[in-house]
Amino acid sequence: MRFRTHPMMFRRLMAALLVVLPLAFVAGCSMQDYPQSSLHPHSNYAQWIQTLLEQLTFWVVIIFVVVQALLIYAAIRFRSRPGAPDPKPIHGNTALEIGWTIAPALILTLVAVPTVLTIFKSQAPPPEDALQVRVVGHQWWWEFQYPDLGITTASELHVPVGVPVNISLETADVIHSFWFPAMGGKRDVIPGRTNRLWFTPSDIGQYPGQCAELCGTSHANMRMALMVQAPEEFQAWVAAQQLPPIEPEAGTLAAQGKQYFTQGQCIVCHMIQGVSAGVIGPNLTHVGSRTTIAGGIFPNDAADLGKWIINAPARKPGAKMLSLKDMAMSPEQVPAIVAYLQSLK
Amino acid sequence: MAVATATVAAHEAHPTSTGLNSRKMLFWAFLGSECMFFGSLIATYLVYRGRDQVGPHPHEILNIPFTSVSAFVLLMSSLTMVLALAAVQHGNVRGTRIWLAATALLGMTFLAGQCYEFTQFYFEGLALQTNLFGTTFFVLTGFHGTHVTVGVIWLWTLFVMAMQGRLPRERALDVEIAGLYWHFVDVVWIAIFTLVYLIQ
Amino acid sequence: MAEPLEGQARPRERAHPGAKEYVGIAVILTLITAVEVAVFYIPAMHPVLVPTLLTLSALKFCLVAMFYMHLKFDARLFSWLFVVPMIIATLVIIALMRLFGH
Amino acid sequence: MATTTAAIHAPVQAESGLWSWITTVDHKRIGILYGTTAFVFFLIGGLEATIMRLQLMRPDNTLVSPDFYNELFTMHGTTMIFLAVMPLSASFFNFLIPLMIGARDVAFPRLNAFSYWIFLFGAIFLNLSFFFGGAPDVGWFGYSNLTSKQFSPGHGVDFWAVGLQILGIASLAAGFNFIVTIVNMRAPGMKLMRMPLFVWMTLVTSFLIILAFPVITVALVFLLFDRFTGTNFYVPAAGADPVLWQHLFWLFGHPEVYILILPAMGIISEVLPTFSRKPLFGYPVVVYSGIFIGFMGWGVWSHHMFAVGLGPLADSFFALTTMLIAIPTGVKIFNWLGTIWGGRIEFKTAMLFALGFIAMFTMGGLSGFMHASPPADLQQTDTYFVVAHIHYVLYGGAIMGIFAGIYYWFPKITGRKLGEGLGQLHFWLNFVALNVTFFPMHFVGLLGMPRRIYTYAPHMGFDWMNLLSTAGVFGIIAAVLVFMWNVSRSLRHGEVAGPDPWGGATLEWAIPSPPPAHNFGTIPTVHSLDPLWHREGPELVKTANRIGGPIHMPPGSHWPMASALGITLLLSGMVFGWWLGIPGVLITLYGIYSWAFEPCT
Repeated sequence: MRFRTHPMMFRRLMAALLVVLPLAFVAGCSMQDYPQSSLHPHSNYAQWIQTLLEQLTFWVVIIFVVVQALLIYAAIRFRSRPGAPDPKPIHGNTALEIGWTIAPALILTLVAVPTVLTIFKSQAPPPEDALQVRVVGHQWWWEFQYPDLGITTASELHVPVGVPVNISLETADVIHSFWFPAMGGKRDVIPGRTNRLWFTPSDIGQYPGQCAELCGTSHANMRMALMVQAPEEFQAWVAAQQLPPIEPEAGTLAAQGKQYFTQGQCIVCHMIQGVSAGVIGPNLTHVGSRTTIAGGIFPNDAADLGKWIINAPARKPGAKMLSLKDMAMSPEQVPAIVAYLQSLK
Repeated sequence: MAVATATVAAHEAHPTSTGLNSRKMLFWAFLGSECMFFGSLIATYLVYRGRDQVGPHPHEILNIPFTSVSAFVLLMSSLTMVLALAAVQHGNVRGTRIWLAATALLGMTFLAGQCYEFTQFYFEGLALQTNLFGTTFFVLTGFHGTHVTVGVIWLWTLFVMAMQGRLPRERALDVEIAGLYWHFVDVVWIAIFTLVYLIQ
Repeated sequence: MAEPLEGQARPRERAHPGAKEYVGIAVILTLITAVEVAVFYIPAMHPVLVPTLLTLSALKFCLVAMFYMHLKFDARLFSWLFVVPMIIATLVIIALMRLFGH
Repeated sequence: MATTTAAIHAPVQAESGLWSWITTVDHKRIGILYGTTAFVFFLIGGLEATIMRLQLMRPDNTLVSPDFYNELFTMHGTTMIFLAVMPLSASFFNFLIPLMIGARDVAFPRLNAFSYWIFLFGAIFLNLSFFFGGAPDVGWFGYSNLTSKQFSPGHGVDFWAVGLQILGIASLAAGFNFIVTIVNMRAPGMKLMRMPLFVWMTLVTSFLIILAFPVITVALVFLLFDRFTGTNFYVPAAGADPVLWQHLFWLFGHPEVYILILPAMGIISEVLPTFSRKPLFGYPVVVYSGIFIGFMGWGVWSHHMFAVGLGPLADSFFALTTMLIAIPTGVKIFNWLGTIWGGRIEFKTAMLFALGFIAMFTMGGLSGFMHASPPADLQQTDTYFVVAHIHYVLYGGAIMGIFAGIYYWFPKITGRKLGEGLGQLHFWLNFVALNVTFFPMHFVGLLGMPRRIYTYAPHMGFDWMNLLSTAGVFGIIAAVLVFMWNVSRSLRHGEVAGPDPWGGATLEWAIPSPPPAHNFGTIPTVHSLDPLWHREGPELVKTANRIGGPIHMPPGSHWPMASALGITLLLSGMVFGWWLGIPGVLITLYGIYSWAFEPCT
């Protein structure tokens, strides 16, 4: 609740009190403690929802307090006492009935108006200058494409701060739901449909998100991160991503790894610009620049990457990536492949 | 759901709070429920209309003259059905038998027509799996056909009872309820014929 | 449980119509069907095809329900049991068509 | 013929043994069968929930595999809804409706037996999936296209879809039966507006059942066709839209929510007046709000689908209709408060549960109100916030209401009261534990924890709240154990209740506990809404217990059970192999024909 000036001061004060009450410990804690919180808005869209939620919470808390107070009061006041006379058999009261029909109706109106306004505001067409991003949900990882910039990446979405992001949502298999709580509400990703969502990130930072619609075995492991960057930082990232993949120097371990990569079955599923053309798994052209792998569940370091390549399904249940054994490759090849992938900054 | 309909077949009339017969009331509630059943099927057909990725499309395959005739046959079976009811209510044993048999035969004619139509469509390249039209069309009309089949079995059961002299005037309600079912199946076809065949 | 008690004791059933009325209704139903098919084949009617056909088949529907299923003569309760679900089903069909952009 | 042999004064009661239970058409016995069976499944569903809570106790836990976890929440939801809460409500319908309206039995006793048996067989069939290649793992809502052969190749989804079809038949049969029973079997003088509120809520629920189940039947038929014959109902590649499933499912699913909660509302509307010694406040208003809720339940289904992206117009429409439902719901709550206001409240266990219902249902209703607003819902849907919401409504609401009913009518059913001391312990344990379990879920949801995830990372801040929820579950388990102990003790040693232990107002308290097989010696004439509290009361009790002439009771029949078995075999052939369909068809046809031509009454 933002305090502005005098009018309705009392109401606002009450609101602040009541809203803060149930959310007290939430307000006290930071995003460091709850990184995926939906109560810490960092975009215009999330802020609209937050404002609406505060209004809703205000009324909900009032109604809650009134009803429970009446209930407790009645239970104590009218408890059976020895010698108490029989109660009057009252069958009803028309004035009361009308009253408690109209009162909720009024509250509903007070909530319905901002609700409808927020619906239309948040689902309005995005601004012209929005950054276009195409999101594709896969079992169980997120693919991010920037059609205007010619970039394809996975699990980590980079956007500049203060610039509207227009996201179109598609899926390669089943229904998923795209959700960065700090940026606003979720939107389902549905086969045969293209859904849309837009928001303008307001603060630099790194925000986690994850799939919110049951999508099979590893639904819990379908995570992602949003990197909201300063414009120049974002431009630098874009420039780096647009470069062709780094060619390892001949004779290095990475060069050896590239050879294993291209000779093995990796190329069936993975794309590295100019090296392989698979589209089933994540695009690896600049995989070395990412902080996580495997749908955002493991850090992108040599150890985890190695374990992942050796036996992906064992580390992430249901993962479609074959284990090393099933790819008929040998563990000795792994360090080289890891070195190659890590070199793809 | 067939069970609900069969259950009622042997119940006796009780005096009731509304004065209305319980079996008949159950049956009307059942028909209300059936409205939702066919409503969902029809809604699906309509929602998916025109979304096919491949042919054949309705206008290429539906045979209006043929189906008009079979719709007419079903319509006339409703007439014979009420005539059977009128006969049993007047204790007209012979009339009851004749009109029950006529209704069942008309129903079977309709079913034969549906079999012919389905086969014809199949040879023209429309199977259950071909496209959304095939899927929704066959399942919608197939469920209607299944209802007609149940009705035909029911009618022959009544016919056998009539032949055995077990369908006196006092059991007119048995025929009336079978009739309600039969007419319902007919009105559903009126809706399907219009929405699926005529409005393409 | 002996007597009906919903205030207005309803007539259990007015006499159902006889064979003559039934045949009369059948003739009307046949005529409507003929008109429906004719409308389908007359190009001039095509702009109003859908509303015409919907009206005509609704008419057929009502005739069968009212006369052959005796809703016109039986207790009002039966009509309610049938018509309310009919209305809900129709609204659902319309709503779904709207939601899917038809 | 059976008519003459059955025309004895106090028949059937003496009969005992397994066969008498298998062939029973007595609504009271069927009610008991429904209740005990449903309670067993309540325990199974609770066990599933317990395992889930243990898995979520700490981050990155590995107690169960993700696939098994998916099976657990699918079966937990399906079990609690279709095998616990609905049949527990059905148990009350069965036992009480004829007693409350002054009838000897339901309108169609054998259909009633059939309904129970097919419920039992369907429930067993569904749970057999655990032993035959894996239970369903797609959620109780089974969103397409995850349920397609491609993404769910095992038999789990088939078990689920066929099982729900079988259970649907049970619900439909019960729905038709109770509509006709309530409309047509009332005692003389019991006008519609003199029916106890529980009877009204049963009537509304029954209508919802017969209108909602056909929709899910059709949706499941499509799914089964897709899986078995390769049709395209939910196949995006063929141009189909998997969202159609969601619409059909929630067209059923939302009325289903009211099917779950309205009976509990009916129960507490009986309990509150009795223990306040005051008639229900605003009876007609409560009745009309119940009907209005039932009717409006058809116009709000898409509020389960705001995240689908239906467009701002549809979102607004469904938001407004949903908010509209809050009005009659609020009116009900205020009328319940009006009922206890100025009363003389006796805090018997049943009353505690009824008051607990009001408190907890209000919580659930208010969180529901919060996600009636689509933008807010988009942050809350598919998170633990919604898990908290449904458990406040269904556990704090429906289950607490059902417990209120059990404590209230146990004496009527068994002739003995449940122990008060243990009852109070049960209530307070349950009340505290359910809040410990479910209240933190509001926050863990708002802080970003999605539902249906088998694990979460340690740095997300979800840890301690999940641990708290898990701890709460043990309180709930303790409460349920106290209840079970109470029941087993009270069945043998409980205080003998007599016909009317609480001073109730409605007809069932006019006759002995447990009631004789024929219920009423003579069907009494009713002149008011709460007859036993009126001057007519003593006279009415006398009439109800006076046997005035020969009483016709329907003889038992095993054909309902046989038909139910046949249909179950027939349908389970879809999973176990077509050969099972052959005996299925034969038994079904034989059963139905024998049933239809069997003399009754």
